[in-house]
Amino acid sequence: MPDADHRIYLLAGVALFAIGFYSLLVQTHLLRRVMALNVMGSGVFLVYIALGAQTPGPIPDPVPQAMVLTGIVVSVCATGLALALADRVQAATGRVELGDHEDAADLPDASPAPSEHHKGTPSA
Amino acid sequence: MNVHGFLLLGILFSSFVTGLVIFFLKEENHRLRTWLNLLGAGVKLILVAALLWGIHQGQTYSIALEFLPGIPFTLGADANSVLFVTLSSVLWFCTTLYAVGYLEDSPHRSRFFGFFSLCVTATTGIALSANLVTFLTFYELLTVTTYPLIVHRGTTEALRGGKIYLTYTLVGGAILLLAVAWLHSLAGPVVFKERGVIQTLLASHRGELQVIFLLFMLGLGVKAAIVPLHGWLPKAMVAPAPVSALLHAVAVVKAGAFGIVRIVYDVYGVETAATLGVLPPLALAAGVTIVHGSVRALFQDELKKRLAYSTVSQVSYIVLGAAILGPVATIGGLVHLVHQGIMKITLFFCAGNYAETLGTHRVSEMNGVGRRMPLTTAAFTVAALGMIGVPPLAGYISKWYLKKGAITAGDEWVAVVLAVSSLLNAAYFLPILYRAWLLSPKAWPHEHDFGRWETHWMLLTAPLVTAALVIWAGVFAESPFSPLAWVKLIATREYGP
Amino acid sequence: MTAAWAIALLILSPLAAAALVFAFPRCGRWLALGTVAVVGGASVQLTWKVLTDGVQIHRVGGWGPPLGIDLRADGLSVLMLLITALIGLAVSLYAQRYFAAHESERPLPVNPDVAASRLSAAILDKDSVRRSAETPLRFKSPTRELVRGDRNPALHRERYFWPLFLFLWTALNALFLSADIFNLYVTLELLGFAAVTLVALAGKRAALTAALRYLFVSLTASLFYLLGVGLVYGQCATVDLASLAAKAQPGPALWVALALMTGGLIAKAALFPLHFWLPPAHANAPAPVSALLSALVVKGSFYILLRLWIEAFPALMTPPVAQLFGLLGAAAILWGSVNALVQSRLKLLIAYSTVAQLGYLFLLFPLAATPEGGFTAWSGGLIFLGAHACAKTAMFLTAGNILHAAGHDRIQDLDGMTHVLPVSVFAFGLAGMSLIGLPPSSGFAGKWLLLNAALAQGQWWWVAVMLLGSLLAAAYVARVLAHAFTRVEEPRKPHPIAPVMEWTALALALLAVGLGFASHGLAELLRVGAPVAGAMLLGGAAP
Amino acid sequence: MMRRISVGILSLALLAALSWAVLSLPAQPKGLTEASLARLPESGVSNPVTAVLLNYRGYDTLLEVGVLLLAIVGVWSLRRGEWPAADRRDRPLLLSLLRVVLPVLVLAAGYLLWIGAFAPGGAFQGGALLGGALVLVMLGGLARRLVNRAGLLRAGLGLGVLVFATVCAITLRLTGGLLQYPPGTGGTWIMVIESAALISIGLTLGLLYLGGRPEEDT
Repeated sequence: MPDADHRIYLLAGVALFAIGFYSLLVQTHLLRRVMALNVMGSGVFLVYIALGAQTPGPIPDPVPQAMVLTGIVVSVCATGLALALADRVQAATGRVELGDHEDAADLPDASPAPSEHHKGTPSA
Repeated sequence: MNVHGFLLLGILFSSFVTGLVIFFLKEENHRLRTWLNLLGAGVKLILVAALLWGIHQGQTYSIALEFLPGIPFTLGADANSVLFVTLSSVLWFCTTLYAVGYLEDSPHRSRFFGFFSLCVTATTGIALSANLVTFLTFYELLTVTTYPLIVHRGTTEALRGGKIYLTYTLVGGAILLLAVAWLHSLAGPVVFKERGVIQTLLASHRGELQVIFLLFMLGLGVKAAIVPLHGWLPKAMVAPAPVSALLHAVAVVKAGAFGIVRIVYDVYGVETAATLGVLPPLALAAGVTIVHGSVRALFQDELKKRLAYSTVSQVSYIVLGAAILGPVATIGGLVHLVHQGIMKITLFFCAGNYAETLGTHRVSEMNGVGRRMPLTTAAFTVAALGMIGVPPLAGYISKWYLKKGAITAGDEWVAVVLAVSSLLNAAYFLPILYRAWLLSPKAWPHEHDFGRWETHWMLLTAPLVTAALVIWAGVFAESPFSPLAWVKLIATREYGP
Repeated sequence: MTAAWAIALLILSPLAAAALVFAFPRCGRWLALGTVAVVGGASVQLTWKVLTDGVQIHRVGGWGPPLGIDLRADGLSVLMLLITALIGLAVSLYAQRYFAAHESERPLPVNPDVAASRLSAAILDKDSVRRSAETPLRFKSPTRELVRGDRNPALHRERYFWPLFLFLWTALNALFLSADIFNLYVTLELLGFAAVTLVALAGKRAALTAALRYLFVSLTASLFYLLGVGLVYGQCATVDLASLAAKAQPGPALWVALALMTGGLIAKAALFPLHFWLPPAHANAPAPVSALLSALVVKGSFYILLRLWIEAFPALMTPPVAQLFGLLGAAAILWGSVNALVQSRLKLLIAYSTVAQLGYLFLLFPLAATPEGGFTAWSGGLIFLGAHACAKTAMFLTAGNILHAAGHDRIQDLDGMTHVLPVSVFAFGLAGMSLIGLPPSSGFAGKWLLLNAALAQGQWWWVAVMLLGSLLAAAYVARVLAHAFTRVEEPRKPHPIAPVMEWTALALALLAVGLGFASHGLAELLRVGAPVAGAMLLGGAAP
Repeated sequence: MMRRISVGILSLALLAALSWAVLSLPAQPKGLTEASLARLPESGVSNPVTAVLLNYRGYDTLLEVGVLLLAIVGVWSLRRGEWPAADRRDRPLLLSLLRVVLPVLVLAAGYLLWIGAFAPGGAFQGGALLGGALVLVMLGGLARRLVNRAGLLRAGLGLGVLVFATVCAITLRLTGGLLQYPPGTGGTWIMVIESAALISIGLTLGLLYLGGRPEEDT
């Protein structure tokens, strides 16, 4: 078992992960879901750092540190992408959540979409 | 592999390539398509003749391509293959001739003839397969390529018939696949060989072998239309006449029967199968099918349906021959493989002629067709009498050997079944002949004038040729170049001299 | 070209091409085709090296594990690379014309009803328009989305398709070459981002929603995987696949780590019951994207699962675990097939078929993780994978053609499609043959080996599932094809379609069938560096 | 409510399993500290984290730079950006602050890049600062002219990947190994990669804030 100093970080890390997971599944607002993912990610990074910190030697293990750096960059990118996509979804559907059980109903648009030009001249 | 093995590939490709080319022909390209069809069929005929000549000279043929790990894709020409491949190539030529005439001016001919050629490729492949997996491959290919032919007309009824056909044959195919895979997991790669290849497993896996045999018979019995697996066959009658002819005489039904022959003689070996005790149930199933089919045929007014039920009955003669131990019954069953083919194809050609020329589809509409179409009706008569077993026609030979074989083997009940069946055959064919020749004609439902001949010359040639074959196979049965002579050779190899 | 160069080109050329295409969008097509040539050549070269010299290992930076990262090419890797190159080639040819062909089908920036009402409101209320013209960018004016819609959405989509496609390809090549579980995480993320964005490229409402759901699943799954990697590192102090096999001792940390990684990966691989995101995502993406996703992307996660369980942690691959994988696979086969059977849209049918076909791959675990003869199932499962990749690509490309030509993909209205798209329908039929597993297709070869393994090992219950799955597949394929034969009096006038779009589909379908004859050779390739041993074919007199 | 409860139970089970797992980890994990320190002199830098990032596991970083570029390509493909400060209101305070802060930020980014070889720092940290600077520039409404030149932006964004990939190819040519720097030259190569990466990372992070492609881009 890891010593008490590190145990607390490890447990905090996995707790963050579990909390993030809980809210990811419970929350419906897209922004909250993105945040939940970030909380989960932070938990993972904390575990990595705690693992690196407890190795014997003059300095903490640099390998997990580098991995976390990679993880953070990926996480930033993921957040940016998720927010842009969420915004697009909101613009298209007018909603800020995903219907959870509408998979089967999400059919490809049957008819070719009318061109914007056409829509620009409503008969009304 | 030897150089001569390429001949076998040539036999396959003569129709395969034709089929592929025809797919891409424009619909209007009538003349080119006809020539291609006849060219393919002709080349195949010539190649098969070359094969026969080569075998006569003592040449052996085989070719193996890489396929599954541990199992090559092997073609070979043993006695059984040669029998079936000759039958199918001769009848294909006739059917092609017939189909070209029959489908004149109908839509989607490129599609039709494309699949038609592929269908024959599959049949030829079934004949030439030298191991079980290769056989399975062509067997499934046949299922797939026949479907478009059955639904060719595209009507709701045709599609329903096709659906039923697919359901039956695909389930049968899955059962067959299970049987093949199971046998391989016990025995390793299974190569067809006279007297079977599984004797070594007899002691250790008796029960499993029995179950696998049952699975084989279920899987193949669907195509061979053994009762109660025959439900698709009458429904498949929605297909155009040449397709029905092909289906009943060489392709689907015959492939099932040939498969049963293969399993009994060249995988299990008839003596091993007898030791396992699996033959009597098979014989019983065949007997039931023979009687059932004949009885059902009796009550059909639609000519093609009557012929279909007749097929159900007649194909089981072949199965019966395989299920009775002893060389004589084997000869009867195998020779019926050929004889039933030429007789049934004649009948279907004629039925097609009646429908095309006069619009008659029902037996009750056939009064006096013999006076309007004497040549067609003559061919019909020869084939029908052959089916009944009137000497000296082809059917007589088969039935005689079967009966003698059954009595030799001590299965007297089979003789009774055969007698009953012949009576029923007579009961459903003779009234047709009576109507055709002796009653005076009424108005035809939909008459079509073809000018000089009673019908289109292509439609007329095919049944006349096959009817001549029916007579030849019976009259010259004892000559050295008859189906009977060849079948006797097979029986000798199977049972030893 | 040495093996090192082949490996380097496989990763560097699509990556550099992606960056270049982004920097110079006009060159997209040509750079993509150039990459196809380079990557194709490198894949073939590497395959040759692996066949002649055995497993190729490249130590990046010259360090070697545990400090450095290894790139490793064995039979399995190069098979995956070859499949990827093949599908990549087909898709890049297809996409040359696809986006231009769909020019008429513009993306809906807004829910059409909402848009129309907003627009009319905006037009009636002139003031609001003027207000928004004065301050066009500070807040979301109702007309903004329309006013700023792309002048040429087809061009826009094609411009972004190429770099995203090349990124996807980079990710796949890197994934199949990586021998390091942390590096695999990075490739997974690269793969996931590219896949999600490609789905969203369709621009329609359903596609955007599906893409976002896919992104959430993908990110969550990646985090599970990443945490698992952390635990493995904490326990074993290495993330190299080969070293792990030697160091792994079953214990709580490894069990939980593996459970986390597996959970994440099966969500990404869309194994039942975590498949819910797949059908909408695959069905709503543009056709070439659907093809890439179904043929390759989900297989990436499956590939990692194989490496993890069979290669790195065989000690944890106990029979109950193996049977559990099989059970989920069986459930996927049945659930996916039944759902495919009842779909009313062609693309959804194909997508559910993917759910089903992925199930077969998971039968590989109970059948290959056995001492007596894992190799038969191993080669069978992987040949099946290749077969599915070709067949599914052909099917999705065909569906794209039908959607374009007919303007819809409602199955019940597909009557008479043979008359307008004979080549495509033929391709669909051939691909269907392989999906059903009819001989001599490669789908049959894979299924045959799996059946053989199941029967020889007495695990007959998988046999029943496989046969049932085949029949269901036959049912849903036939359901589509039957429409091709129905009689139509007046064939509808289709939108013209570029021949290359039809022929690429046909070529892949032919390959899906023809590869069956290469299955012996593929099995020999898979033998190189295979983690399981045994005969090629199980049974009595087998060599 | 049922959903919350079932998800709650699921998460608690996850928490329990994870706690069990982390508590069972070895007390003194082996780690790779020793190995990385032992080979640090060969790596060309003296900061072990940078050594891991750009030498031992440099290949990870190559893909990571790829992820960054992919993210921005993805975001650009999705939508057009929103100009946060595009309203033409004057922001004299912000602008005068920017005049002071911007040069400092850029300098600091350069410094972080340079120091990364010896101490905590490097392209990512520097890039983050640069990205922040870019955000400020956009907030101040100064970026329009810059961002107008979408072609330049695209090139700048792709620079990191291109340089990194080129270095990979060159090292392969020189030593026969991907990212295997010729002995003694590691520091130089790492600096080349990091400089290019710095620009791309800064641009990426800054433009992610924009949330879409620039107006003028197709």
